[in-house]
Formats: sequence, structure tokens, C-alpha cells
Amino acid sequence: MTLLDHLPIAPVVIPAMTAPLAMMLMRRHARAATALSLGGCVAMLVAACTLFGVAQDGAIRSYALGAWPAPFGIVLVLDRLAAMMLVLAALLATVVLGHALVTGADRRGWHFHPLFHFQLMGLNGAFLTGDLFNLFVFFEVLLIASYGLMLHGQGALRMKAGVAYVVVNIVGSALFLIALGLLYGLTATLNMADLAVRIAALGTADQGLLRVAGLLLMTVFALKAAVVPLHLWLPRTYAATMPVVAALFAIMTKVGVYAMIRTVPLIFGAQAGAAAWVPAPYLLPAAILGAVVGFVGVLAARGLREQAAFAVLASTGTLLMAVASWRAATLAAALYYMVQAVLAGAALFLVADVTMRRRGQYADALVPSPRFAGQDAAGLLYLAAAIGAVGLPPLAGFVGKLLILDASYATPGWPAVWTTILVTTLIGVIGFSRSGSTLFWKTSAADADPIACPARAHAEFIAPALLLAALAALTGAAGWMTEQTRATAAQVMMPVTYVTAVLGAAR
Amino acid sequence: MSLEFLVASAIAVLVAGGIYLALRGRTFQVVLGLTLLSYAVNLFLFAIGRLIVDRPPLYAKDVTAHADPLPQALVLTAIVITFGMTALTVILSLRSFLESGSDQVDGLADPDAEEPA
Amino acid sequence: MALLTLISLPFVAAILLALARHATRGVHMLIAGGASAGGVAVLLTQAGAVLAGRTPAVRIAWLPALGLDLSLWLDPLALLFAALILGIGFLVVLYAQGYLKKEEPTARFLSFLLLFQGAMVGIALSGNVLLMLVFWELTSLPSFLLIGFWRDRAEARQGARMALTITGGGGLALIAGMVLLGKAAGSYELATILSRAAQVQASPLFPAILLLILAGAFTKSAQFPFHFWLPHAMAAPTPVSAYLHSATMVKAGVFLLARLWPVLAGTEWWFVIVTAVGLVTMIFGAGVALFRHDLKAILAYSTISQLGLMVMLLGFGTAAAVTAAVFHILNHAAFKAALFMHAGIVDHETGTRDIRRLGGLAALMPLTATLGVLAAAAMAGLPPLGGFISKEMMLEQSAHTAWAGQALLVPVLATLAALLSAAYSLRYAVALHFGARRTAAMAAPHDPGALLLAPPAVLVGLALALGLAPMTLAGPLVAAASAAVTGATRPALHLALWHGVNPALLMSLGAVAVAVLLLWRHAAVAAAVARLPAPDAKRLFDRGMTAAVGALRQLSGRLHAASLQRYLTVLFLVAIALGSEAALRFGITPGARATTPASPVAIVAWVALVAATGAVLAIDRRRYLALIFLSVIGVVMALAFVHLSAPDLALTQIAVEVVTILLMLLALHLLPGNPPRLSGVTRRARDGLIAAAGGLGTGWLAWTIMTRPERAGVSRFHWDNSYAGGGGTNVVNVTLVDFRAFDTFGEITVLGIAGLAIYALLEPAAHGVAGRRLRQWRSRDRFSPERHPMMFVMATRLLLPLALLVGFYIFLRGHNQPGGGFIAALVFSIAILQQYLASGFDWTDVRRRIGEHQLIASGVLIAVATGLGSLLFGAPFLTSSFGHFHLPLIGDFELATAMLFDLGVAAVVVGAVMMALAQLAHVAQRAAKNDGDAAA
Amino acid sequence: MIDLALHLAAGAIALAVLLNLWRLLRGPALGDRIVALDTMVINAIALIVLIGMIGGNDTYFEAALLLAMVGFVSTIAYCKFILRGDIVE
Amino acid sequence: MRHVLPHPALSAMLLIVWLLMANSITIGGVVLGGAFALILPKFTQPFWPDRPRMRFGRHFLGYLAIVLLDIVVANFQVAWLILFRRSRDLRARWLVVPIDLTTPEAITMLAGTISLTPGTVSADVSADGRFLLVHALDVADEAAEVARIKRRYEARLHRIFA
Amino acid sequence: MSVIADIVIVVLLLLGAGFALIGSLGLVRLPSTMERLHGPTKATTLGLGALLVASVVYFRARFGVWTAHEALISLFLFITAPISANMIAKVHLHRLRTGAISEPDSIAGPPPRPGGDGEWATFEAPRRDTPASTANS
Ligand code: NA
Ligand code: NA
Repeated sequence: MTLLDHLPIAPVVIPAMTAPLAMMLMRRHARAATALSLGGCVAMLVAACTLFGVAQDGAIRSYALGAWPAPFGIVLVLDRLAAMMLVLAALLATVVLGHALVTGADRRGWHFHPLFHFQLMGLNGAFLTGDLFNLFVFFEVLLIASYGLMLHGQGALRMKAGVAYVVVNIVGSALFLIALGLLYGLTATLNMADLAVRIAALGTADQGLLRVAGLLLMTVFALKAAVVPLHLWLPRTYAATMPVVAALFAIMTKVGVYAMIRTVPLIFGAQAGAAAWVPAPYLLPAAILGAVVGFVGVLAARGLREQAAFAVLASTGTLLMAVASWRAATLAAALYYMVQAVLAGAALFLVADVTMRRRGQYADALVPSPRFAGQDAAGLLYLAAAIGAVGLPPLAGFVGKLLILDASYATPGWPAVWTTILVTTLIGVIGFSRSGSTLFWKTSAADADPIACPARAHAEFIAPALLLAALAALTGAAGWMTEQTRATAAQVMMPVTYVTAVLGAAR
Repeated sequence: MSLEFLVASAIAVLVAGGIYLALRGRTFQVVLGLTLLSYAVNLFLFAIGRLIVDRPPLYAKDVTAHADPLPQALVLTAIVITFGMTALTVILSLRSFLESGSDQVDGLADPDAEEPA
Repeated sequence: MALLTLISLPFVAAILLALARHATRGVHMLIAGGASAGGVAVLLTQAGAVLAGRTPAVRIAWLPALGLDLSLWLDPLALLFAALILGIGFLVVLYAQGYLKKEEPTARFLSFLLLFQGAMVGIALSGNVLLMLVFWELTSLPSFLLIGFWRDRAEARQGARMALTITGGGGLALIAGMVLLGKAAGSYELATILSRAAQVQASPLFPAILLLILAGAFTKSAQFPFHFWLPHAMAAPTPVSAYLHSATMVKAGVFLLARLWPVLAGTEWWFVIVTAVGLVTMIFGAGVALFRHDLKAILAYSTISQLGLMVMLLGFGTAAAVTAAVFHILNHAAFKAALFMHAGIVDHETGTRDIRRLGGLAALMPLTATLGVLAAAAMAGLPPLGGFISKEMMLEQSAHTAWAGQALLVPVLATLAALLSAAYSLRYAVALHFGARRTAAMAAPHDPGALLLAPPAVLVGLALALGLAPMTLAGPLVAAASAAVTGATRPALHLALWHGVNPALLMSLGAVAVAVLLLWRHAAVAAAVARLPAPDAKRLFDRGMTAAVGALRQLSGRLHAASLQRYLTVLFLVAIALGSEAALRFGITPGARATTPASPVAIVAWVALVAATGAVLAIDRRRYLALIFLSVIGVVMALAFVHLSAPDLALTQIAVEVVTILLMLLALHLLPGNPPRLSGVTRRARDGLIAAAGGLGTGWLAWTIMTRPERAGVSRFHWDNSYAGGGGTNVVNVTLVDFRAFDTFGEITVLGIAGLAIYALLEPAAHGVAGRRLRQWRSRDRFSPERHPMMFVMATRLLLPLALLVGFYIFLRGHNQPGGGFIAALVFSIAILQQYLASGFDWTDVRRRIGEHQLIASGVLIAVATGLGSLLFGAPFLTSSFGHFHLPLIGDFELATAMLFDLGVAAVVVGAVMMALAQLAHVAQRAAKNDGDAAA
Repeated sequence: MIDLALHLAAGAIALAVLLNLWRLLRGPALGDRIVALDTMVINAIALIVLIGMIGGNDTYFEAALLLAMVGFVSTIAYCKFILRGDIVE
Repeated sequence: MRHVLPHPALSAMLLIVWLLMANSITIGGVVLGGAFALILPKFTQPFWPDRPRMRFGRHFLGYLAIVLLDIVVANFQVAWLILFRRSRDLRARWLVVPIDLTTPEAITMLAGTISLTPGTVSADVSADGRFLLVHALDVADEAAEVARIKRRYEARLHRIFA
Repeated sequence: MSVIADIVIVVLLLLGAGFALIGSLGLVRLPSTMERLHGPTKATTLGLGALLVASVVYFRARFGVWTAHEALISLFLFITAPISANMIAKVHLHRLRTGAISEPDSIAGPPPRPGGDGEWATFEAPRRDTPASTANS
């Protein structure tokens, strides 16, 4: 094996080494730890991009950890979907980390850097693993790291919200284990490809249990993805945490979506009997509700962070509407939308961060304040982020929505999908325009002195601007990107390839 | 009365107790609930390997009947993770109480909660 | 290339302006004006070819998956529009330079303006309907920003939001319509769509397509009943009104109707809707305009009316009507932009726009007045201005149009509209410029400088020229554009002031006559009109929005209230509901596997477990006792694992139990004692039902699984390869450190992270509010003064080395017998924790050698390094190797890399456990010390 | 005969566990409950030893050993909580 | 020697415990156990600052024998009490045992012995360490019982902890 | 050999289990906390001790292997059981002193004071430089 063959492990190993090293360095050599952290992030980005390049040939690569063949050991599976998610996560992480360093958010509590990298390790592991129990484990890694990051900093509100976030997710993990247990009890395997094969062979007597397992598993993923009505935890959690952390969390709900996209076509595809396309009857209505609840929340929010949180909900709803029909075409659109939604959501949070640092006591409350330093620049960024989140040209959200409209045409329930997308976009436009004009146009006292704030580096604007630039780039490169998502969706919807790649042609 | 029935009903009792406590209003009750729930889940995960008495999965050449080792490994992993989560939850509840003066999960203060000067 | 230049010039200029925002105004004007002029120049280079019948086009693949290409073309209609946009744009830039005050940020203003210009040019040039949508939506943003340019004014912000809401909403409908149109036509390329009228009109989707597209067009073009945003958009600076809200943006809707005319027009639906809306808007707008007093409001409503006119003409569905519409687009652009500029000058010079407070300006500012009167005359449709000709054409077309069998209905209404138009135009011309001198604020208004005067002068000149020499100036363009709209051959066009005496002329004369009469009695009529109940659209809109936002805010707030109990209730209910669904639909029945009879011991253990669970539930608020019962459950679990062949699990359970209890007791100490109950009987009953359902469901699942025969699965392989391939006989342990070492790797990471998070939670707890609360914390109980009971202390000193020894033993044998790194680590931890318990925090802490941070970090690193080690041998991550060795004297022993991995596991576990417990124990003490420091 | 004795012994210990449980539920003093729990742990050790004998393998020995070694830690902690509130000081 | 082997008795005990755990006596086991027996006392020395000197000779073994014997006997006595004596007929008493032992280790051992023999439980030590509070389940003569404890156990412990 | 061993095993098993049961019975039957504390001592000493010896003999007789590690369980219990009893007694004394309800007196009555001017350690912190003070307190 060449070193390149081992590369699939890099996205897990790099943060797994960066985190403890940063932890050791933190106390005595804070600067070195910071540099290491950033370096680790960049290294991960490089690894992710390389893997993305590797996955371009359309082959699915299986990496057998411990040299134990699938399905007996744990395998990492590098396909287009995994590669795409890795790049997205690494990209987001690098920008967010940069922002945290520039704003000093990493020094507002303990262990930001180790927790940050452990979070990435969890994400990357979840994207790469080909084993259902291992997916659980990496879910736990990313969750517990997210607890730590979510609580980073101080405050009673954050703690209370943290308790709810943690408890809900622990219950979710319990459900995950029950679902996993059922699947193992039925099939005696944990490897996803093997599960696909064995589930297809289950007899009639087992169909009920199989369906329960599938539905419970989907419930867990839906909880992580904050699918209505399992979304209730999200707004408070994301609004209560530090915006820079919330920006990283923009990808967390999408992990739930990822897990659905990974498991449903593969394990619960057409061959799965009673569990065929298991979330199908419920996902579309839930997604529609999610988009509505999300954009209504954008309109109803009382603070920027809360608004951004609802925008994240809304984007999940929107993209799940496309996912729900389980076709390659809609899935491709959904993937494009997902990528841009992650960046747009993160951008919103970072803009919220920049804004609230400059508004003093007014923080991110959606009430007029006296003028503040950098108001115009922040306003412009907010405008752009809002455009991205709501899906107007020239940013990628618009393209994403067009893609979803186009692809979902004539799928079951498409009029509802279309109506929802269009109406919720309008609600979002109204919401963002109201809050934007309140924050950046209206002043509580026009002639009052601007809010005094210590000289802020313009560098604070860089990270959100970069994310927005990425959104613009996604628009410009929409052709290339949709080609990627199309190929990815096609690969996902052809589980045979996956199964063969993991288990070998013999099966 | 079979072992299977005992285990299944124990799972039922633990889950019910866990759910009930998790739905209560104070952090400590919720922690208790989560603990019961995790017992139940561990037992469940264990039970899916089917129940086998006195055949621990210790390899020996001529042994054929043995408990399924894999669910045991899974439960071990689950126990460890649960422990980490429980520890964090307990301490988070405490910190939350210290910050807000209330141990209610939903943020309401008790009438007699003392406020620090 | 020319098209690409055309489309990119404004955007490039906008970016340049943003970059050069600190440069002088002159530079700003140069950039903006240059871009517009450059655009016009490019157009001129193409005009000849276009009018000669060639259509320059460019198509660059952008999003092939969607059929969205950067497809641009310049047909005569596009040429007409682009010329308007760029030409008037150039004039507006000049005008704005004179209009904006010194301190206002011209760069920002102009960059928004050019952004808008670019989007508009894009609409005009789009050869792909999706591309057109992109530009269409893109116009909303600069419009929003420009209306809200004076952001401190409430009406500006509200006007901006309203415009965005209405046109944005329409735009979204348009998206749906366009995509459907593309679906019906099988392509998003405009040329293709236009050639497939029959196919589109035959589609069952056609009514939907039409309605959605019309919704987009009507909102943008302020057609009744979507008109009301336009008057409020007048809060924008006047150059914006002149540009966006008279000459260009509002015409985008008209343009769209014209653009899609071949596919949409000619159907009954089209005729009925478009004509009716246009007619109503035309009359309504004109009627309102007559009784407004704000100059810009008059112009705004007149714009609404004139747009209605164009829409109506397009609705007629005849080629001749299209020609009239196209010519009127041109005329209206000229005179209306001029009028807005004129109104801006008046406002600028007199400080008011209230027509009632103005009069006799002709004498004060003759040049301005001349322009105003001429432009108003064009709007009134008086000869010899271009407006006259297009109005005549309109009346002519109306005269030939029958509505629902009524030949007179349309002509009469059209005449009424012409009448009202003439009336408000004449009012504007007369009341403002003639009669008594009334100038509100400023003492001596006078003609402004060239920058403000030249642009309207050019436009008025154009309006005049369009009347005097229509064929020379506009003939070919109008003919070509009309043909482009209808898709037919060019009409035989005859534009002239005099067409002889025909019905149109008579209608026109009558209209003007009555208009003069009406104006003569204007005051009385206005008073009467003022008494009519008039719904204020803005108030309705605002009130509606406020109410809706308020309601939604309340709904959303209530739905997302901070309630963990609700989150969990929903989660449990969803899980139960989904489980029941599967059970009801497919049935979940037990299998045929023989059950194992339960021994009395098992039954007793079960009784203990159930009783303890019940006790925990019954006394859940007496936390200490609840913990004791929790311990009972833990003991039963351990026994069950022993009984059911899981010694590793039993060991783990026993050790974890102890640590958990310690942890909970530590926390419990600081939590308030015996709290009151929170939920009432109903609530508890409801929760009880949920709990019962969840419990029964899960129990049933367990039962049905356990009673199924086991299947041959992957663990068969684990069993077979445990010793041969993994080097250990404890298959569970080999699974953990070898087959599934990656799980274990993740699992210890979880523990390590828990340690970090706990540290991050507890370290700051001694400060701030938490610290204060800690220091003020007093127990309600009385305590024994004895800190370190002698017997206990003595016993732990002996137990420490013993326990450590046991720990090492369990660690070393784990690979082959029950045990392993995790359990060993717990034993180590408990051994040290005993010391803490017995001898206190400080005493123990100083004697401990290694910090938790180092333990966790090095543990993870050891695990990673072990995993990476195999890479050196070309084997995948975490590949283990082992060997049996023989040393003289010592005998056979085994070394496995998996044990190194297990060492990492142990380090992390000890670190995390100690972190949690020692830090927790530390909190109270440190708070007390802080207290002392603060006092000192 | 030995099997019978083993099951008899196990039954006796099970009965003992039931008695412990009764005291545990009944109280009334806190000390009573702690003693009951402590005794239950001892009985559990006995049961583990018996289970090992019944099954004829000594794999469970460590479980019994561990219980004997750490079971008392929770007993002490429970006591110390009552005596001092803070179990580590 | 003290440097390498700070506490030979403890080391010996650890080695024995190791061999017991391993349940076999092999050279490898002895080497490994011996290593731990050497390392652990050193490693844990800070936790037991002044380990008392004890003699593990004849006196110690004798003491062990006596205690084991007493445990067996007392077990039967107490079993009889539990089974057949009615509660109200129990002659439960508190005993205050004055002690002459001076090291906490020795006192602990005494108290432990008392507790291990059924029928008596060491409940507390006085704050000055000179008295032991013992609860006895059934005694006729308190003074005699105190004397028995002192004579039978404390005296022997004196010799062990010389 | 085998018959004798069997008899020994049976006797030890019944003896051990019997004592464990009687200990727990005492926990139920004896009148108050202090008395009940005496019961478990049987379970830990002779009860478990007999069972462990039975186990040693049993494995020797049945499988021909000597197991001795059972002794370790006894060793640990001998170290820990008195501590548990001591601590529980302290809890009882403390709760009695602080007048906790549901903490009945022993039938031996209230505990006497120690000789001298001191108090029991539960009521008074151990004095420095006395045998009751461990080095660190
Ligand atoms: Na391996
Ligand atoms: Na005891």
C-alpha cells in the first residue's frame, strides 16, 4: 500500500493528533498551540481536497481498518459523498477557526482548540465510516465535542440551554442504540453494505421489526438534523452559544441529513421490504413544515443569532424537501443546496458575531441602537449573508432553489414543494429585510454618539466575507458544482456499487 | 417464567422509569432518568445477542456454544460513552444551577432560590 | 463580445465605485457615467445590425444540468429596452450628481444604481428565462437599497421593505411560472420557448403558467391591486424615482409581457386578465393621480396609470396594439423621467413638493418651467409631442376592441382614462407654473445649474422629437421591436401626428375638453373626493404585516419556548408513534427460539431491580435515597451480566457504578435539598402514559428479538479469528482492541472530550455568579466535625497498593481473560479516589504525579501512534501484530501491539475520570479559598 | 448432591437478597438502608461465586474480587455524604 | 536496602496477592509480581508517609489464629441470637474500651478485629484516640467484655506493633 | 476422596449460605440500626468464607485445579467490612445527635461518653498529635 492508499484515515487522524497536542501545549505555549491548531486545520483541508480529487474517478474505495476484511472489521468508505462532505467541513472549519483566532473567541474559555479538533474528528469519522455502530461512535464524538464547544464561554442562559441540548441528544443516542440493536438482532452484522445485503434477505416475519428499526434510526437522524417536530431544541441551543461556534454547528444538522442520505438508499432502498425508503411518508411533510417553521422563525426572531438558527432550520427543511423523493435528480439538487446552505448559515452566524461585538450592550438584539463602528460594512455583510440564506441572486442559494424546483417537478407532492419554497422565501425576505433595516438603517437616536467600542481590526470581516465569496464562487462555478453533485447523487443512488466496493464482487 | 421474559420486562420497567424521570422538571431527576434509560439500553443491546447462561465468549479450541461477543463489545463501548455523557450532564446541571440559582431544567426559578449578593 | 461588455460594464463600474468610495464625486461620476455612456456606445455599434434583422447572441454554458446558460441576445426589443436603460441611466447619473448633497455618499448611491442598471440590462438581454429570473430577482435588491437610501427616515425604510415584499413576492411567483413554462416548452432558452407557443398553450399547466408569470409582471409594474408599493417607493431620492420607478424597473413587467407575448398572448385567459387589469389600473391610477398633492405622488400614480395603459394594449393581443404599446414605452420613458427630474428640481429649489403650496414658477424658473410644461403636455397626450401619437394609437386600438360582446365598454373606459390623464397632466402643468406665486420655503427659487437641467432637457427634447419626427427617430426601432414582440413580420408602420379625423381623434378631443372642465372645477371635486372613503393601502399593508409578524412571533415563540420537557415529550411521542405504525402495519411477533428457564436467583434479582426502580420513581425528589436505589439496580445489572456470560461487562458495570455514584454524590452536595414538586397530577399521569407506552414497546421489541433464533453473523468470524488473528482468547477484548479498535478509539476520545468539557465547565465555576453562589452556599444540615475518619484513612493506605496491583493484573490479562485497559483504568481511578475520599483533596492532590490533561492527551496520542505504527509496515491503520515469545526462566509470554493501544485507552480513562471527580471535588474548596483571598 | 447444595445455597442467598431489599425499602433509618445495600453487595459476591461454581468456570472471579474491593467505596461515600456533605474535602 | 525495598512486608504481601490472583506459581509470574511488589510500595510511599513497624512473626500468626477461631465461634453465637432470641430479650450494650495502643494503624487493627468478630462492632474512636466505642449485641457483664477485648486482642497487638 | 470432598463441599456451601441468610435475617429481625449492623458481619466472615473454601475444594475436586484466589476476596472483605460498619455506625451516631427523625435509639440506649474530657470523633474533630489523628487531618 502506498501512503496515498492510507489517506482516507487522515481526516480522522489529523484532528485526533492535533487535539491532544494542542491540549498539551495550551497551558504553557498558547501561541504554539494556536499555530498548531491552525496548521492542523489546513492539513485537514489539504487531505480532504486530495481525497476529493481521488474520489473524482467515480470509484468507491474501502479502507479496512486493522486489515480485517469487511464486514468483520470496520471499514472507511471513500466515495464522492464522503469526499464532498469532508471538503465542506474542512473548508468551513478553517474559516471558522480563523475567525475565532481573529476575534479571540478561542480565549474565552478552556480548551477551545482541542474541542474544535475533536469536533472535526467526529464529523470526519461520521462522513467516512462504513459501519453503523462506528457511525454511532463518531456521532457521540462529535456530539460531546459540540457540548463542550456549545458551552464555551460563560453565562446562565448558555448553561440552561446546554442542559437541554445535552439531554435531548443523550436520549437520541439511546434511541440510536435501540435501533442499532434491532438491526443487529435481525441481521447479525453492523457493516452498512452487509446490512443492505442481509436486510434484503429478511423473511416476512421480520418485516415489522425491520421497519421499527428503520423508523427509529430515521428518528435519530431527524433529531440531529432538527427535522420538525424534532427541531425544538435547535433555536435555543444555537442562539445561546457563541456565534463562532454556532457557525461551525451550521454543518452539524447537516450531518443528520448526511446520515439519512448515506443510509436510506444503501440500506433502506427498494430492496428493504417493509423498510423500503423508510422515512418516505413522513419526510416530505416534515420538511415542508421545517421550511415554514424556519423562515417564520427568521421573521419572528428577536436576535440575530436566533434568526441565524432559524435560517439553519429553514435550510434543512428546504433541502429535505428535495431529499424526500429519493431520486438522483432531486438528490443532486439537494446536495448543491446543502453545500451552500452550510456556508450561508455559517456566514450569518459570523456576521452576527461581528455585529454583536460592535453593538455593545445591544449585542444581537433586533432593536435599533445608536450608530456603531463598522455599521456599513457589517450591514453589507449581513445583506449578503441574508441573500445567501434566503436564496436570492447572485448567491448560490438562488441557484440551489432553482435546482430544487426544477428537479422536484413532477415528483409526488411537487406543487406543495414549490409553493413552500416560494412562499417561505418570501417570508424569509420579509424577515431579513425587517431585521436588517432595524439593525443597520434605523438608529435609536440619530444624533447620539456612536457606540464606543475598542478599535476593532478589520480582520474581523474577513471570515464572513470569505464565506460569502465562497457562496458567490458556488454560483459562478454552479456548472462544475452541479456536475459534482449529480455524479455524487448518482453514485449514492446506485448502492450496488457501494456494496461491491465494500464487500467485494463475490457477494 | 423465562430469563428472556425477565430481561424484557426489566427493560420495559427501566425504560418506563427512565422516560418518566426524564420528563420531570429538575436536573437531578432528569439525570436519574437518563441513567435508568442507559441501563435499559445497555440491557437491550446486550439482549439482542440472545441470552446464554454460563458460556462467556472466551475462545478455546473445542468450545462451540458461547455468548455472542459482539453485542458485549458494543455494550462496553456504550457503557463507557454513557459514563462520559453522564459525568458531563451531572456537572453541567450543577454548573447551570450555580449560574442560575435554580435546578429546574426549564429555567424557572424556585420561589425560595437564593440570589447571590 | 459586445453583449458581454454590455452586461458587465455596469457591474464592473459598481465594484469600482465600491472600491473607490473615498475618491471624489467627480471620479464617481466619471465611473458611473462612463459605464452608462460606454454601454450606449456599445449599443450603437450593434444597432445597425439589429435593425437590419440580425440578432447578435452569445451563449456560454453555465449550469447545463439545469438548462441555465449565460445566454444573451440583442433583438430589437432588447435593443429598445437596453437603450432606454442605459441612456436614461446616463442622464440620471448626471442628474444625481447635481441632486445629491455634498455630504451624501455618492459612491454608494451610484454603485447601487449601476448594480440596478446591470440587472436591468440583464433582463433585457437574457436569452434564457432562468437567466432572466436571476436578473429579475437581482433588481429587487438595489431597488430596496435605493429606496431605503435615506435610511434614517422611517418612510424610506418602510417603503423599501414594502417594495421588496410586493415585487419580491411577485418575483417568486414568476420563478414558478418561468420554470413551469420551461417545463411545458421543454427548454429554458427563450428562442425555443417562443417558437413553441402551441405546445405551451396546449399544456394543462398553461393557466398556472400564465397566472404565475402575470403575478410577477403585475407586481413589478405596479398593476392594480399590487400598485400600492410604488407611491411609497417615492421615499427614494428623486433620481431613483426617475430611473427605477418611472423609466425602467417598473417597465420590466411590461417588458416581460411583451417578451413572452408570442407564447402567452392570443388566448382567452390572456385577453381577459391582462386587458382587464391594465384597464382598471389605467383608470384607477389616473383617478388617484388627479387628487394627489405631492408632486411625486402625482407622478407615481400617473406612472401606475400609464403602465396600465401599456399592459392593456399588450392584452388586446393584436399586432397593432403591440406597436402602440412599444411606442408608448418609449414616449413614457422620455416624459416621465423628465417629469420626475423636474419635480426633483422644484423640490430642490423650493423645499416642497406640495402642489397646493406651489404656483407661478414659470416666472421664477423659466427654463425649468418650460421643461415641466412640455413634459406634462406629452403626458397629457397633447400634440405635437410623442405622447399624443401613442395616446391616439391607444384610443384607436380600444375603439376596435370588444369586451364580452360589448363594443363600447373598452372605448368608453379608455376615453375616461385619457380624460383623467389629461386632467392630472394639465393640473401639473398649470397649477405649478402659472397663477399666483406660491413658493413654500425658499425665498427665491431659480433655475438650477446645468447638471440638473440638462438631463430633463434632453428627455423633453426627445419627447418633442418623437412627436415631430416620429418615423425618422423611432420608426425603424418601433417597427422592429414590435415585430420582435409579436414574432411576426414587421408591421407597416405609420407614426404621425395627423391621421385625419377618426374615432381616436374625436375621443381624444372630447377627453381633453372634459379634462379642462374638470380642472376648472378641481377644488370642488377634490373636496368631494376627499370625503369618499379611501382605503389606505399602506396602512392596511403595514397593519397587516405588523399583525402577521406579531402573531407569527408569538406562535414561534410559544412553539419554541425553552422547555426540555417539551422537547423530550415530542421525541418520545414521535418514537412511540413510529414504532406503533410499524407494529400495526407489519406486525411484530415473537419467534420460535426456545426460552431459558429462570432460576430463583434470577427472579429475585428481577424483583430487586423492579422494586428499586419503583423506589427511585416513588422518591425521586429525595435524591440521596434515589441514589441508593440506583446502586441496587447497578448491582443487579452486574449480577445479570455475570449470569448471562458477560464477565467483562460485569467488571465494567461494577467499576463504572462506583465512579458514577461518587460523581453524583459530589454534585448532590451542592444542589439544593428536597425541592418541591413541579408538575401536577394530570401532567404526571400524562408522562406516566408516555412512559408506560415507551417501556412496553421497548420491552416487546426486546422480547421478540430474544425469542428469534440467532443468525449466523459477523461475530462467528470474530470467534474464529480471535486467537489466531488477534492473539487473544477474550473475544470481547480482542473485538475492542483489534476487530473494532476504531470504535474504541472513538470511545476513548469521547471520554477525553468529556474530561475537557468538564474541566472547561468547572474551572470557571469558582468565579462570577457561580463562584459567588458557591461561596454563599450553606448546607441546611449539620455535619460531623470529623473530616478524615481514622479507620478509613488507615484502610485506604493499605488498599492503595493492593488496588493498583489488581489494576495492573486486570490490565495485563485483559487480552485473554476478562479485563482490559478500560476496567483497569477504572480500578486505578477508584484506588486514587479512595485516597481523596479518605484523606481529602489537598493531601491527595499533591501526591498525585501526573496531571489529567497529560494523561488524556498522551492516551489519545498513544492510541493514534499505535494505529499509525502499522502504516510503517504498509498495513492499514490500527492493524495489530502480536507474538508469543519465550524467555529463559520467565517462560512463555505474549506481546501484542493491541496492548499498547489498550494502554492509551487506560491513560485516557484515568485522566477523564480523575478530571471529572477531582475537578468537581475541587470546586467547592477553591470557592472557599477565593473567598479567603477576596477577604485578604 | 453438590448441584442440589449449590442451588440450595443460591436459593438461600437469593432469599437473603430479598431480606436486604425489604430492609432497604423499609428503612427507617438511613443507616439501615446503607447496611442493607452493603449486605446486598456481599450477598451479590456470594452469588457470583456460586454462579461460577454452578457453571463450573472461574471466569467470574474477578467480578467478585472487584465487587469486594470497590463495593465498599460507595458505602463509605454514602456515609460520608451524611456525615460531611462533601465527600472529598 | 531501605531505598530499594522501603517496606518489605508490604512487598511480600503484594507478591503473594499477585500469585494468588494469577492462581499459579510460575517463574514468569514471580518475576512480574516481584517487579510490581518492588515498584508499588515505592510509588505509593507518599500516600503512607510513616508506615509503622510491624512484626509478622509468631505473634502475628497467633493473633490471626485466635481471631479466626473467635470469628467462627462468635458466628454461631450470634446466629443463635438472631434465630432464637426475641428482640426485647437481647442485652445490647455500649462498651467504652480504653486503649493503650498509640498508632492509628494499631488502633484500626484492633477496631477492625472487634468488628470482624460477630457480636461486637467498633462504632467510634474518641477524639483523643484513647477510647473505642463498641456496640455489643448481647453481653451480660460489660466490664468483663471490655477486659476480654483488651486481654485477647489489644495485648497481642501491642506485641505486634512494638 | 471424592465422597469426602463432596461432603465437605456440601457442608461448606450450606454453612456459608446459611450464615449469609442468617445475617440478612438479622438485618430484618434485629430491633434497631446498631443491632442490625451485627448481622452482615456474619455474611462477610464465615458466610462468604465458607463459600469460598467450598469453591476451592469444589474446583479441586471437579476439575483438578487448585484455585486459591478466593482468599483474596476474603482478604479484601476483611479489610473493608469493619470500615463500612464503622462508618455506618458513625452515621447513626451523628443522626442521633442531630435529632434526625427516623433514627431510633439502640436498645442499648444512648451511647456513653468516652472517658477523659473528650468526645467521640464523630462529635469532635480528632485532636492533633493523638492516635486518632491521621497525619493529614
Ligand atoms: Na488488527
Ligand atoms: Na460490613
